Amino acid sequence: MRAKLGLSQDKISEARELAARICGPVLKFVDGHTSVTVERATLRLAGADDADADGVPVPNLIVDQARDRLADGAFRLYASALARTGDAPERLNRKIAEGLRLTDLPPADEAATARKAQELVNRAESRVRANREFRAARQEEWKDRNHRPLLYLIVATGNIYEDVKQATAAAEQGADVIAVIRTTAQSLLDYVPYGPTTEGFGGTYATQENFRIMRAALDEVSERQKRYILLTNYASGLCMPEIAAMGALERLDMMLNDSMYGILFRDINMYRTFVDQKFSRMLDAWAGIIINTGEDNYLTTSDAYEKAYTVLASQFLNERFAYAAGLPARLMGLGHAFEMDPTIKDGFLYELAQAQMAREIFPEHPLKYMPPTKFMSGDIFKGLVMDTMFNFVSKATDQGIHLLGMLTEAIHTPFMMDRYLAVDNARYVMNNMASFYDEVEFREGGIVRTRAAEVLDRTLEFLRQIEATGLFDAIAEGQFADVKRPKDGGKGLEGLIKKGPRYWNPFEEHLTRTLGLGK
Amino acid sequence: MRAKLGLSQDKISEARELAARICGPVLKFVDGHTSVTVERATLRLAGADDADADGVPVPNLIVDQARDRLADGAFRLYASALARTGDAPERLNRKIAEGLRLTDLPPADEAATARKAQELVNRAESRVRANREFRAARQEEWKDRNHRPLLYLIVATGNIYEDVKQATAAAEQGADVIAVIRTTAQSLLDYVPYGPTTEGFGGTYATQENFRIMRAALDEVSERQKRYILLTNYASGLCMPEIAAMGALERLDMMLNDSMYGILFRDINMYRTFVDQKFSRMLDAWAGIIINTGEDNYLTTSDAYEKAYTVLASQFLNERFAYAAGLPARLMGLGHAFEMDPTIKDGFLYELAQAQMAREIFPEHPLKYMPPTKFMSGDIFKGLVMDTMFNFVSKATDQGIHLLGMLTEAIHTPFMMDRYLAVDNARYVMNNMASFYDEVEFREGGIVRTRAAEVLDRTLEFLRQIEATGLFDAIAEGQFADVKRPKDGGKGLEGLIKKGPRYWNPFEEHLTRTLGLGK
Amino acid sequence: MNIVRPYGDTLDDGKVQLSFTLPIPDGAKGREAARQLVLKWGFKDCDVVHSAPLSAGFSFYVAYGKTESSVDYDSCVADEHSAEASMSMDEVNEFIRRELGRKVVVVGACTGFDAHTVGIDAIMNMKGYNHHYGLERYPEMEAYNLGAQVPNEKLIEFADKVKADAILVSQVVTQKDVHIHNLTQLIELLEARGERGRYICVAGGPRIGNKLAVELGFDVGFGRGAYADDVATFIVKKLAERN
Amino acid sequence: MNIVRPYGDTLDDGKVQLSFTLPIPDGAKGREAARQLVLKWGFKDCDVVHSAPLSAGFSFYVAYGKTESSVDYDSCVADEHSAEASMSMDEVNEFIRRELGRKVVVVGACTGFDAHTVGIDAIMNMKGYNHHYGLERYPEMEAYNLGAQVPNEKLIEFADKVKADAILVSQVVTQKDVHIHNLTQLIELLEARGERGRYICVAGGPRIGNKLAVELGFDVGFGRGAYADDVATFIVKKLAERN
Ligand code: B12
Ligand code: B12
Ligand SMILES: Cc1ncc(COP(=O)(O)O)c(C=O)c1O
Ligand SMILES: Cc1ncc(COP(=O)(O)O)c(C=O)c1O
Repeated sequence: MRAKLGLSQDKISEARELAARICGPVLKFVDGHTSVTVERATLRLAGADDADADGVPVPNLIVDQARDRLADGAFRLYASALARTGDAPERLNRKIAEGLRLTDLPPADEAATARKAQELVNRAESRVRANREFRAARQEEWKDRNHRPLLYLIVATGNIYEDVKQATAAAEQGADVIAVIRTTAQSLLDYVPYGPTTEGFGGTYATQENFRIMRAALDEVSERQKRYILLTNYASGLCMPEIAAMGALERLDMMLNDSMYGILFRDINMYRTFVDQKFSRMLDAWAGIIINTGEDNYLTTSDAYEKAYTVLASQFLNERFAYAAGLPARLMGLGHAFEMDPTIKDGFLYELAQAQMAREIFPEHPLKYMPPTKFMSGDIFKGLVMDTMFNFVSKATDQGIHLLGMLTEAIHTPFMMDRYLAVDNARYVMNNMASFYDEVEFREGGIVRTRAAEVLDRTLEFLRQIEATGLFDAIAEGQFADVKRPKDGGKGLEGLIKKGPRYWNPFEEHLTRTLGLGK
Repeated sequence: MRAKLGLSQDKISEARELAARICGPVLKFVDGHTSVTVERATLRLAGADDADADGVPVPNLIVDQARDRLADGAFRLYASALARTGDAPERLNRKIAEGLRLTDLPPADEAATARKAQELVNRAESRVRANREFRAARQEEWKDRNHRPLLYLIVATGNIYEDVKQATAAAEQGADVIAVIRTTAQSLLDYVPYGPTTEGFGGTYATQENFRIMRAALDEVSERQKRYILLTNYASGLCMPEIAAMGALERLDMMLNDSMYGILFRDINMYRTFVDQKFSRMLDAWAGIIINTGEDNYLTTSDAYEKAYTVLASQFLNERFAYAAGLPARLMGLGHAFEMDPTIKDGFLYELAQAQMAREIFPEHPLKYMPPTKFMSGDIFKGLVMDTMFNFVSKATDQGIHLLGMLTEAIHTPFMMDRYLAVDNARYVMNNMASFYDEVEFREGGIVRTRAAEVLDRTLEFLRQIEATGLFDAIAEGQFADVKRPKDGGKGLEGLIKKGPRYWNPFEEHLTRTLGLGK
Repeated sequence: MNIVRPYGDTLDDGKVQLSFTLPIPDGAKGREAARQLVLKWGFKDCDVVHSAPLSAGFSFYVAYGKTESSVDYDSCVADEHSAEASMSMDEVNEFIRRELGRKVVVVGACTGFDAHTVGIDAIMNMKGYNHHYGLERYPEMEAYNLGAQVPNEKLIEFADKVKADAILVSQVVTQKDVHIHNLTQLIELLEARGERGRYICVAGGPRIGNKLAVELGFDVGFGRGAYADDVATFIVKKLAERN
Repeated sequence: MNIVRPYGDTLDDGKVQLSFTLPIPDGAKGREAARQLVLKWGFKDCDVVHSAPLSAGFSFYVAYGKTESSVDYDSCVADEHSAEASMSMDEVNEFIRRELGRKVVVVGACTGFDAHTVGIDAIMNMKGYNHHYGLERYPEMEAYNLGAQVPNEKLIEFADKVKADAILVSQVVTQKDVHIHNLTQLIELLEARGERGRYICVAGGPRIGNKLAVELGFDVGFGRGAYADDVATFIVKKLAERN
């Protein structure tokens, strides 16, 4: 990476320190709490799966049964039952689905439960390690076969089997990453649906079975294409840690996961979100999953030129929260987006400045760059041209993960041909100006350098202000994205639990240890 | 203009000297010759117009009548007839169209003929001066209302009345320049059709009446848009000086006119072409008409990466020939084109190098930049993206005249909507990266600088080789565009005439004087 | 009568550009299938100018067709409440004072699980959109914007509570016709409560046309490019009519 | 039977993208006219997603339609001499030696006022096109490329002189159907001379289909993407058939 902007390293360090100070109190709060979904995620890692006749997932059934003792963690109950019955998890799951109440079973003795716990942790560890190793081996074997930046395409048919067709076609056309968009508002479900699904709106339910189906399909194309195709889903919303757990088990490679998206854009309670988020990220770190943060969302709601600093500020916070959960920089797909009003004179140069700035401030991070969406219109031809400029900036600033813009963004979720046109556009542009990054310098005192310096300054100011207010209060006051979220408002607060003195979660302990997060 | 390439000024000067030495012998030949169309152009300036019942234009009738005394010039006969009959040109023209043979009239006395000649020259001079002044006044009044580069759109319906509709729409959409494409193969007609026409293939006949109709229509839109809309046609092919004369009279603003296009791409005899060309360019210089040279044609036939140097070499030759005809740099729209194979890695950077090089070597010249055509295909979406990259390079290197690329280039002559999409693309891109030229520098030793230096070197080599061979022989041997054109082959040689000792052409004399070309 | 046809570069040449995907492999046979399909739509002539494989079993086509079909422009009735006819904010307020003599109450939301607030905000929020102030800024209106992801039941209860004159619903996500479902449900709920007549029901969203909205039982529908002025004009005129 | 329909993102959803211009002003009424027009082509559903003025009296539309029309893919017959069936240069030469036992003479030109040489050069010149050598390089062929702007009369005379087996004609400019005129004239001239049977007549060009060429009296037509191999294969097989 060549630095081209002459940014002040001192200011960058100051921003990182501010982020650390802002996140500190939040992390302290997080450490003292768990949530229903953190507990369910733990159970899933232990093997809890399946669903009852009404479709209520077994992890939810267990947590409901343990409702009044969640301060101790729900895991104890499950491990104890396994120890006592001698059942394999699958068998126990079925029994629970058919009505067994774990609280009715007399507890197993502590030592047996502890042994069972160790066994479960070991089993999960080896499964996840195998996933990591499989991925690493394939990526090594086929290295240099992926595009740079990675070309990222979404599928969103709502039907996992149609998704597979679309994803396979997309991979054949050249995609490196397939993201299965989730159905509208899965964020708001406090459970993860079970089994393969064929009915979603604007996307497909994230379920473990759907993960498995898509993973298998992509592994097949990968073999054919000799290119490892990454699979992405959303560890976001009310079930973020469970989805992270499922992703770890089913070898997903990326997860949308933002520290504040749920709060700001889905009205999920802030405490709940921060607690869920940390555990999700630990799981992602463990499984070698790249997180994709959601800074783009700020720009679809507010003006991208005016609010550019909110993106950078959020990147610093996401980075800090991610480090705290054990994620290394190379797994931080910090987000940003090409969302300036296309009528702005020199908008391209401002976008270039923003993208280059992110590149220089986060040099090892696989930045995730989002295409124009807000100013896309029914004019698909204009849209294609805007996507061309976006493709240009992305390659020109060496971004890591490139979401392909769709010419029909304003009309419908992508058609198969829309995706083809998107890949074709990106491949042409990125090959045609491949060496631009190395070739071009920005004039001192010019628009690009000046803009980058200004955004950094404004970001510092903003972070200072948040530090002064405290993050919880800053959110409550509407300092982010112009939305006010009361501290005890929003969805899911009832699922937050203060950890008790007897709280036991050997998976969390295992992760803390493995990730070197011990205090 | 900021120089960014570090090109050797010595080499540039050497290339100019080579061009002068190459063109010298040609210009010497030219000065001793005239042609049927030079004579007809002169007659047109004097007022000869109209056509007989078979559509044969009066200038052709006169030159045919003067066939055996053309070494003296055809003008004498016409001026003498006007002096003797006392007719206004219009009246005499009609008589000729109806069968009058000027050679049947006894010649008027020398003094009366000379007076008539002076009168005719004065009349033409004041008409052309009025055109120049009108244009200058409008351009001054509406300055800064045109785009930079000028956006140039073609109309090509074959029907002048449809052309007017299309041109008006194009101007309303934002075009600064309208070029009325000529019908296929008008180049090969040794006369200029008469009157308004509605039947052309791939374009519309260039006739004086068509010029008038389009000029009036564009003046009207100009008034509405408060933007001077330039009108372009082709002073090219077997009638190039006549069309230049018509353009001077009807206030065209640009003319396609290349020193070798007719020879290489239309198989017109080389001597004839050079003779016709010089007189055309003198007329253009007089009328303030910008010439557009045809270097793009080299690249539609040969490979643009390999043969980039032929473009630069041709630009030097066109420049030299243009200076020799009295054209100042600001009227030299030297051509080049974005025609590299889109699959070339870093093709964009090579195009950038070529365009920037042209900009730096020809700093005052309004470079005419042509869009991708050869690699356009039925994939209109890909085509639109290629046009986007072209628009980018054009603005990034501050070109003067920008021919808009059409997404349907490989399919049909432009539909009205194709043109709209082209303008929309260019306006967005050029506004979005408006300051790129001032903003960006190219790394020393990088692709762009290295490529420009290499092309310049290769051009010098090529020019040296041509100088050694002589231009006529070099063309005959196929050194240009891989086509061999025997010196006495090609069309129109029979219309070349060696000037006799009594050769008289007061218009040529007037132009030579006005343009300061006296030896 | 003003019969019009598509125009390429000559009147009535009937030129139309098409692109689509077929679930067949790319190749000469596929191009022929594409051509025949275009002819089935009544085009007299079709040039398949491009084809490309999307995957082993899917292929993409770009074609130009020549149609002889036409429409009578004069007989077309615009299915949109176009800005031309709308009053400005000041005129609307003046109209309310003059014709209604009381504040007009409107309640808006983006319903179902749809989380797109920008559209309804554009119509309702103070700051408005594209230099058109939103309804909250209208002094003679009382505007409540409930935001997104609002269940229809909740919206109706709120409207009842504040005695709303009009209910404004935004629907942006249309995949699998989820918007039709949400919009229909609102009307059914109102009818079940016997309250449909109480409110002026307004639907909006980028893929909502007036025709569709009316079909679904709304009074009006607004698509892309709608502004608060247009909506306000419709509501107050309708209220005046009812008086 | 293999009935297929356009595919957007679900089998048989029938989605098609269209764009066209209408000679009417832009606006809601124009969009309605555009919609009606799309419905006239038998689309069940049409969403006009964009409109823009091209000038005072012209407007541009982008629309998505949903069709129920289909074609039977199995019954489609490719109207192209596809590369798959063609022999390579070496195979062609071998075939000539084996089956014909004499050199094959071909004469080519771009006729009329058409000046596009690149297409005919691609087929005939030594260097060929896209890694397919041209006919001049075939040892068992004698190939004469007369270049562009060649009158039909001259081409026929030349073919006669060299005793050609095949005449190859390129036509690139198609505006106002000038190619149809030029191609028809060639056949008529040959017929007038009673020589149509003497030659294999091959037409080519980016907008030339086999169907069209055959209709105009040629033996075959080649469109975009044709290579010398394809043409040579056709000619030598045809000659062998005639023997
Ligand atoms: C911004 C945006 C988002 C933001 C929303 C932020 C927010 N606070 O609203 C975020 C990032 C959160 C988002 C998320 C999703 N989005 Co979204 N999003 C968009 C985007 C880019 C712009 C929409 C927008 O703001 N337009 C600007 C406003 C002003 O226009 P408008 O909504 O049309 O409103 C105007 C008119 O329609 C009308 N109007 C609208 N409502 C009303 C109401 C009334 C009463 C009246 C009178 C008028 C009216 O007036 C307005 C002003 O003129 C569009 C693509 C695009 N370019 O259009 C996709 C788009 C709408 N999103 C889409 C999808 C699928 C989603 C997701 C469901 C994807 C997923 N599975 O994760 C999610 C989930 C959201 C959910 N549950 O609904 C699809 C919808 C496809 C479809 N037709 O079904 C689109 C088209 C993108 C695509 N091509 O896939 N999205
Ligand atoms: C290069 C070019 C030129 C060059 C030609 C140089 C030359 N020496 O040939 C120049 C600049 C001189 C030129 C001029 C004009 N051109 Co031009 N030109 C093109 C361009 C950009 C590329 C054509 C090309 O070389 N294609 C590459 C070759 C290899 O492809 P091809 O010709 O299709 O050939 C393949 C097949 O068709 C087939 N084939 C072709 N011929 C034959 C023959 C046989 C026997 C066989 C078997 C196969 C075969 O095999 C080939 C290999 O696969 C096209 C646009 C485009 N991108 O297609 C416009 C285009 C063809 N030109 C066009 C026009 C209108 C003109 C002009 C008439 C414009 C004018 N009025 O001034 C002039 C005049 C020329 C004239 N009188 O004919 C139009 C034609 C529109 C139409 N459909 O009617 C086009 C489509 C551009 C446009 N959109 O307006 N042009
Ligand atoms: C971080 C993050 N999570 C989730 C989503 C998806 O939305 P939903 O909340 O509907 O799952 C997005 C969408 O952009 C996002 O950026
Ligand atoms: C200099 C010049 N003259 C003329 C033409 C037009 O061709 P024609 O010879 O058919 O008039 C061109 C086309 O590109 C050109 O560049």
